[in-house]
Amino acid sequence: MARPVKILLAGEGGQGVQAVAEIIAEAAYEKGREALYIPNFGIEQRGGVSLAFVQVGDEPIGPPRFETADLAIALSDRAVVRSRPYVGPETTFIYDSSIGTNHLPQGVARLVAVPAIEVSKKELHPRVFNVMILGAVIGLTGVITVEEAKEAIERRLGHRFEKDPALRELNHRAVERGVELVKGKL
Amino acid sequence: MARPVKILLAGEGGQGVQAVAEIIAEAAYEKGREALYIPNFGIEQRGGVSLAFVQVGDEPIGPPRFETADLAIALSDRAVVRSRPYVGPETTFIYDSSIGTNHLPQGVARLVAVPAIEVSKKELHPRVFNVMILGAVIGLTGVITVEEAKEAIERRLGHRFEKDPALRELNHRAVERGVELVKGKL
Amino acid sequence: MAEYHGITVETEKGTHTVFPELCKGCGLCIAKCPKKTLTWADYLGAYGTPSVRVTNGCNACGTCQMVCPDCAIVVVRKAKAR
Amino acid sequence: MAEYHGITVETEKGTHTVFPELCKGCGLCIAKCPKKTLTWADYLGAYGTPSVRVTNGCNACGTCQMVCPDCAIVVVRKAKAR
Amino acid sequence: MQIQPAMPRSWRPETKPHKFCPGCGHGIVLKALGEAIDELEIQDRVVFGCDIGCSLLSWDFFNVDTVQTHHGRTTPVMVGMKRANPELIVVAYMGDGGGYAIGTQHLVNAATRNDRITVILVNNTQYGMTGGQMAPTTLPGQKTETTPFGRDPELTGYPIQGPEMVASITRDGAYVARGTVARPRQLKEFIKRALQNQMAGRGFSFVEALSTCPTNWRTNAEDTWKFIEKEMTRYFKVGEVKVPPELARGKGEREDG
Amino acid sequence: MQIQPAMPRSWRPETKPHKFCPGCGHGIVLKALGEAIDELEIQDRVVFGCDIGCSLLSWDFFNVDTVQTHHGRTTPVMVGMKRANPELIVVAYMGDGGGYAIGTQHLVNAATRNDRITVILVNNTQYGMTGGQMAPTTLPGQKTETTPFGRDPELTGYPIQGPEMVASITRDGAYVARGTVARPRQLKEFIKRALQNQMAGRGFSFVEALSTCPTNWRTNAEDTWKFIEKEMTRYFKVGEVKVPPELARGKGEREDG
Amino acid sequence: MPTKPKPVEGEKKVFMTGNEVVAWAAAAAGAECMYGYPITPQNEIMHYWTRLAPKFGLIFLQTEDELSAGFTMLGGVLAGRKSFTATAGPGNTLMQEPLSMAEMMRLPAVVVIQQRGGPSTGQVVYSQQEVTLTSLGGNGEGLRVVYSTSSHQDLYDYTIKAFNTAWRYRFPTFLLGDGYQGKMREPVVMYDPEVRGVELVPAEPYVGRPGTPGVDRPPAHLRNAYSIEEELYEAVMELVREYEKVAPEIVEHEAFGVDGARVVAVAHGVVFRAVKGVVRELRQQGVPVGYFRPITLRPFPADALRRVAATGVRLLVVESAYGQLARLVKEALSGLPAEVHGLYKPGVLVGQGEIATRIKTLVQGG
Amino acid sequence: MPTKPKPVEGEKKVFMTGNEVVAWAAAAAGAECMYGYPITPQNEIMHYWTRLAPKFGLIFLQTEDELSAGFTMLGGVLAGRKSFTATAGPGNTLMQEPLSMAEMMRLPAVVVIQQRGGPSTGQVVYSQQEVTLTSLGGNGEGLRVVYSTSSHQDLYDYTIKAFNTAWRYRFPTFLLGDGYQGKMREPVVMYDPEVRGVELVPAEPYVGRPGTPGVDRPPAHLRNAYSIEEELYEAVMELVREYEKVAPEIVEHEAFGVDGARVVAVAHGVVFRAVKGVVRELRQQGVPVGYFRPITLRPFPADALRRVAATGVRLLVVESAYGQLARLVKEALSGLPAEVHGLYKPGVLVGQGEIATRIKTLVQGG
Ligand SMILES: Cc1ncc(C[n+]2csc(CCOP(=O)(O)OP(=O)(O)O)c2C)c(N)n1
Ligand SMILES: Cc1ncc(C[n+]2csc(CCOP(=O)(O)OP(=O)(O)O)c2C)c(N)n1
Ligand code: SF4
Ligand code: SF4
Ligand code: SF4
Ligand code: SF4
Ligand code: SF4
Ligand code: SF4
Ligand SMILES: [Mg+2]
Ligand SMILES: [Mg+2]
Repeated sequence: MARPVKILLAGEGGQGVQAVAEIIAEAAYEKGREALYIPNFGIEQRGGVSLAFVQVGDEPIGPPRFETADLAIALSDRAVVRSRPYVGPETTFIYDSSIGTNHLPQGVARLVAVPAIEVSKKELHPRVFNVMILGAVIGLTGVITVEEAKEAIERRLGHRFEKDPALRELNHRAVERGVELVKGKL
Repeated sequence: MARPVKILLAGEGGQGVQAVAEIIAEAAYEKGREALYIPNFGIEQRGGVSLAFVQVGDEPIGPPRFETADLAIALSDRAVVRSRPYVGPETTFIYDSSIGTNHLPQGVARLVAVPAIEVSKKELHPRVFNVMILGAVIGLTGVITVEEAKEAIERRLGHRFEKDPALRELNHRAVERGVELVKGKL
Repeated sequence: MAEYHGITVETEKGTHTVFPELCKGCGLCIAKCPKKTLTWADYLGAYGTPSVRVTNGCNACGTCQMVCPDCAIVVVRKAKAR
Repeated sequence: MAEYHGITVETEKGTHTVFPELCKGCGLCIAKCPKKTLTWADYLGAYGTPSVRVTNGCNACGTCQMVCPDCAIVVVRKAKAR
Repeated sequence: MQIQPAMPRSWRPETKPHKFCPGCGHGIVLKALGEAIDELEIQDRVVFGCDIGCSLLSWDFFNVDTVQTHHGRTTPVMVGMKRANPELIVVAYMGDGGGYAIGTQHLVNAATRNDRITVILVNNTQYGMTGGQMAPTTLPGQKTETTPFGRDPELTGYPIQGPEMVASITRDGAYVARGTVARPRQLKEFIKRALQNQMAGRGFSFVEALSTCPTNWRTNAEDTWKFIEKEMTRYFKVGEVKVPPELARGKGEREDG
Repeated sequence: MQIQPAMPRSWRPETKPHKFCPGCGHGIVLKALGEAIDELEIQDRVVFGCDIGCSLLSWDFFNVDTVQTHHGRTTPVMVGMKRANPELIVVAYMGDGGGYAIGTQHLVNAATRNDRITVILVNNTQYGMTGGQMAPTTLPGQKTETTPFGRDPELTGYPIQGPEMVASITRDGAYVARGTVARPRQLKEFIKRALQNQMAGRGFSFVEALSTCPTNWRTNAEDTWKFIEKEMTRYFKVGEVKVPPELARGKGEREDG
Repeated sequence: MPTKPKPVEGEKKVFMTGNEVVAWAAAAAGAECMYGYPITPQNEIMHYWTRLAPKFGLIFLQTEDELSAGFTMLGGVLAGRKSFTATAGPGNTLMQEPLSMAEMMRLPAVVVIQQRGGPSTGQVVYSQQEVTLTSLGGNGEGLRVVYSTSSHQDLYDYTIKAFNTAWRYRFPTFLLGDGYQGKMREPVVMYDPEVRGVELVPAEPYVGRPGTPGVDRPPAHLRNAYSIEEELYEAVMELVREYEKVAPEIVEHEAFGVDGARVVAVAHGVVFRAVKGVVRELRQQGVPVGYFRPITLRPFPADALRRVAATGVRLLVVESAYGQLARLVKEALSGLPAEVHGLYKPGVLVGQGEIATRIKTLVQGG
Repeated sequence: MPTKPKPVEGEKKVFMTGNEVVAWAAAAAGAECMYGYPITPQNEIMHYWTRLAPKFGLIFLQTEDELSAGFTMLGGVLAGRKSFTATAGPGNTLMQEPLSMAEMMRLPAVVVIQQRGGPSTGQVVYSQQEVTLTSLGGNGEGLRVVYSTSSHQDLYDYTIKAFNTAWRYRFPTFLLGDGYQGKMREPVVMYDPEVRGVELVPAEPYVGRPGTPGVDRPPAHLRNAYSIEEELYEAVMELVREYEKVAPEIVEHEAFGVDGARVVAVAHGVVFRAVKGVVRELRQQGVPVGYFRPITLRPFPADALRRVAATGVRLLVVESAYGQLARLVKEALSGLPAEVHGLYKPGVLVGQGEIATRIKTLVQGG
């Protein structure tokens, strides 16, 4: 049985990882693939680390949570810690290079730092930080194409882009920049 | 295993069958025998037929309700009806001769009418009607002696007898008259 | 519908009917009658306890009927202008 | 007990200290300050969002301290008679 | 045919005499309700819901569709029913235990939401069905099975003021009154107005009825009347507590029985 | 050591920053409570009970013995505790859902019995913890997850008047007030008086605190203040509702923050 | 209500959360009233329902607690509307009171349970710890139907089926999901049941039928309290007989690879998804393993499972609870010498790795 | 409270109702608080308790419902007093909410259940239909102790034991009786536990211990809500481990004539009295029959029953419920080829005649 690609995204409340997860899953679904996305949630309304489990494949997806991610992306120190139970020898583990963390997992397939926070701040805008992350995921996994990602963004934010076409431009650049960021990192 | 004597008393709310049952059970207990008494009860506070299940024996009593009474006493038409499930070929079935009833059980060991209501009204006082019934039970079963019954009555009503010794007398006469009523009926 | 068998007494001001089949002998009517004209009867009520009956002096005010929880009394007042 | 690292600013009327470790950046203090002297800071608070800092004009009224749900502000008023 | 009993048309004769004890006030309250139903000609639209408590004994009392529910839960059943079919006129009938103890949350919230139902709550100062325990309505000093030495207000407070509480959380559309079986005509009028208020779609309608329980009070008829007329009224004020402006101007003024 | 935060002594620094959202009024209420505990010097005798609702986030908030209970059930837990050991000063801390919806029967009956406990109820006009559904306190027109088109008073009534309801069912010993996190000093004073009333053994003490929930209101700081100060006070009157005569004469007069 | 628009026309594939699926499915099944009280993780069912309400003329009330949610629901049922509620955890505990009334009075009703961790407040996320409570809760004999779902398609299909089962057989019917199912998104095909030939059983009013009671028709006199023991005995036995009569029509399961298996894994809900993947993969590798999934937990597919167990396999019950499904399995297999093993993880999803390991050990006789 | 007079001094034989026995036994066991809500058939426990209260300095509160009764009880426990409550039927259903909190927080508590007929309001008299609810109720794993009594002597002995079990092991403990036991009168020996060498386990306060929290000692921070799945998993598994560790110390049963028996009747409560009489009589007549009575329904005496069943006997479960005890029996016997038959009479006492007939049929292989 062909296994689905398993992606874990982890970040602080405001970092927008759930939106990224949803976009990926939905885009994959729209493209006719099987997809499943589930956020973590707990007792607090805010304040905890936000985890998103995404799976994309060609056969119906199994359990909603997986034991080991193929790709894990952690965007803060606490996120690194919360991601570790889902990381194994097959995992590509991506983290933002700006976070000072002593908790990086050992024995993973690949451990990759990307300067996403910095790049988004300097080159683009902090508000499209998560779109860059989306680009990075695409770049690393190919679960959806850049085009499909852009369409999915359009479905979500199209009404806003109508008023502010520059925003569309910004988002597109962010996806592409995200792909670039991880190019050659595998 | 020696079986206990099983007595069912059934009457209308005001006829005092529960007091009779309690006196018998308690007197037997005081005398060192095994005894168990349980009233029936239902949803209504008042208005239903009152059933009392009494068992007296020499070994610990089994289940609190029995299937077939050795002695069943029914003091109203409705009481006759409610008693019937507990009556079998071994049962001595006593009913008051004044109640017009078409529901008398068939195939019992003995079917005995006693004019308790009439006698209590005419010779004694309606309020000691149930004491006469007590006497009748004693007369038929011998589970306790007349003396023991009198002692049990004394424990219950002694404080009232202090003030009104004639009442004691009346009660004693009622027990005795009850015994007489059933003499030779077995 | 069941037919009830009332015991009707003609009073000065009307009729007073008691239905022993319905009467539970609570005595609320006796206690509440402003004229104290109700008393225990020697016929028995629904639970085999004494029912009630009207005696002299009833003014047909209907209080007993009104307070009876079991609808066991009907008081009919004679039409005035007759 | 944990020691907190406040950022203290001397104001005309006293001192104004913010504890970024405690500040969640809700902005209640900013909105409530009668003098409108509070503003977003470039240091980050507990959740990685901007904290706050005082600017000119603070009258050390203590409102910001009082309404902060996280005890992230301490305002000390200079003793008057000194 | 001889003279027949003056039972309300909406009563079900087949189940009479009813199951309440001799002298029980429930019978008087249900007579008032029956007469109100007759006078309003709504027997075909009323659904009667009775609680667990002695009120359950009325599950087959009326020639009216009837649902016996759980202890304290008649209010929500009737709320759910009314919202599902607003054409029905629903009556939730319960004791003081059902309404003021186990079902308080339902009473308070139905009142707050201004649900278009009529609640009739029988206050007999204790738990009748279970053999006479304290209720939130038990009078100071009153002996019950769980206050064998008399209710001590220091320990368990004073009798709850139910209609007053309902009034405090309702707005204009609500009708709130306290009647007594000692004044059956007034009680009927209150119940009628409570039903009319529901029929007009104005809002929540609540009638507390002071009622007798000779069985658990262990009173004879004389003392039964004394208790309800003299003792209970020291703590419970009889009368209308809240009347919607429209209803106040309308017909059906207060009459004393 | 540098200047340190002015946390109440009874707060537990190890668990700060606390678990409430940015701008949550719970923090302000609990600061008021902490200060009241400090000023009354009762940290060693207070037991803090928190409900399920965002109040549960305070289960390790204080250096005070704390019990987190079930949704709506903090009142009975603290009642049982207080009756078992009257030396304790017990505080039942809950939301408007816990107190006015699922736990109404407990609130009403503890009040009626005049239980010597202090209830602090945080009114944030909706269910914070579960993501912002309607509460009995939701304002007319207010959008919540279960009133997506705004609360319609025709369908679900007007916001419940909690302190007024409690006042209607309590007698002299009770203390009842409504404060707001927009006036923290006054709120602290109300809480202090509520605790003093319990300490004096007079009776039930109840403080409703109007509070903010920027997360579910989806408001920025400006609008958060506007909602609590302008919108909420249209329906909820801030002030003392019932003051025992002894307390009225005592110290601790009302101060505005 | 023939004039209202249909919530779902024809057939369409969508990608949404399970809670949203349930709201749509209930509307598609002809439900008209939802009465409920918020609790995570089922809240969104209410949220979606309130948004659908004005469009499709649906009724909603947020009640003061779960007791009220359950009893208002029964009020809606009595009035003749298909009514339902949704809850979880401690709310499910409370829901047993109204549901026991439904059982006694034989009222239909649909209750969606999105399990969370227990006991007590526990956690708000996920578990399978409400199996016993949902199947057998209350002071009675558990005369109810419980469908356990494991995918969004199940949520849709069985929500529709639950309404039909409840109204056809008049036993309260539960849809047992969990927080993961409620909150996750996956594809699902929604359809108008009629398009698939599924006829919707109509709801009839229990009260307020035409005519004046006692004049034109007998009154409805519905009760749940009985005065004496024998009276209740008769009533309960009547219920039991009816239940046992219809149970074979209701019971459902799904099995794979059980013929010739050495080990059969038994699981339901999302855990079944994990088990299914593992078992299918192991089968491909030639490991003699199968699975058995009870779809109805109550009535339990005992006969089918007994047939499987009678072949001498070892059973491995896998669940996110401490032996709750296993208890049902063991009861069902009474008298059979089948070994029942357990892999119990209360409140957490069981990992495919540990399932595989455990199965392999059992296959090897360990 | 050493200055208070002892409720029961020395030892004495009395003749009273079961509810009165429970009130005395609780007082003798050192219970100090009873919080309760009226319900037939347990009311008289409260009635007697309120009459004992002033004499022995006992605390009582009649609460607004069973939820409150359970939660006030836990408040009393937290304050350091042995506290208990009593309920039945729908009250038992509601009681599961507070009891699930006790389970999660591992609080001791004693709950007396006098079963009545169910489901729903049912009847107020008698049944054994609260076995499942009492043993496994709530949204969890049923981590509790249930003693089933069958005589007044049991009521006395096991009430005392229940308090000791609860406070020793800190699991909520139920005393499962029924309305017949509550209302009947029979002889019983009451005694001061100490006279019999039974030491009373003391209660300790959970809150309000000496010293200022955070200064002199850590604060008590007691909770039942967890944020993530794994956290709750650890907590529940810890409870399960503890429960399984102490279960062998708690479990109790009684058996007779099982060696060489062809049929073993399994029963509890007052039904056991009927079974006992029948079995002893049949044994005297030479019929190869025995009985097995679980005294603890939770934990269930599975090992002991398995030993009996392993001999190849046929089991007959007799109960005033529709297979609730049988379910526990079948679970316990998982994997054994023992036949489990049932004689189920929900809500009515099972007659000795029908028990005898059924046993004889089974002995003869029918
Ligand atoms: C959940 C539940 N708890 C308790 C009971 C027992 N119970 C039946 S009636 C009743 C009290 C009835 O008192 P009230 O409501 O005042 O009605 P009354 O009988 O006085 O008219 C109680 C506690 C029950 N049936 N269900
Ligand atoms: C019996 C039960 N029902 C429902 C819930 C779910 N629940 C948890 S918190 C909450 C509402 C909280 O609202 P509120 O009491 O107003 O407190 P807030 O979060 O707003 O401070 C609900 C319904 C629960 N935990 N237990
Ligand atoms: S009030 Fe009615 S029931 Fe009572 S005694 Fe009078 S007539 Fe009979
Ligand atoms: S009608 Fe009036 S006066 Fe006549 S008996 Fe009745 S109450 Fe008395
Ligand atoms: S109020 Fe407090 S937490 Fe909020 S922004 Fe100001 S300092 Fe930070
Ligand atoms: S002390 Fe007063 S003036 Fe100064 S920043 Fe705070 S609120 Fe503003
Ligand atoms: S117990 Fe009291 S309330 Fe109940 S029926 Fe009898 S008199 Fe009426
Ligand atoms: S959801 Fe609202 S009430 Fe809850 S912590 Fe956040 S802001 Fe406070
Ligand atoms: Mg009452
Ligand atoms: Mg709230």
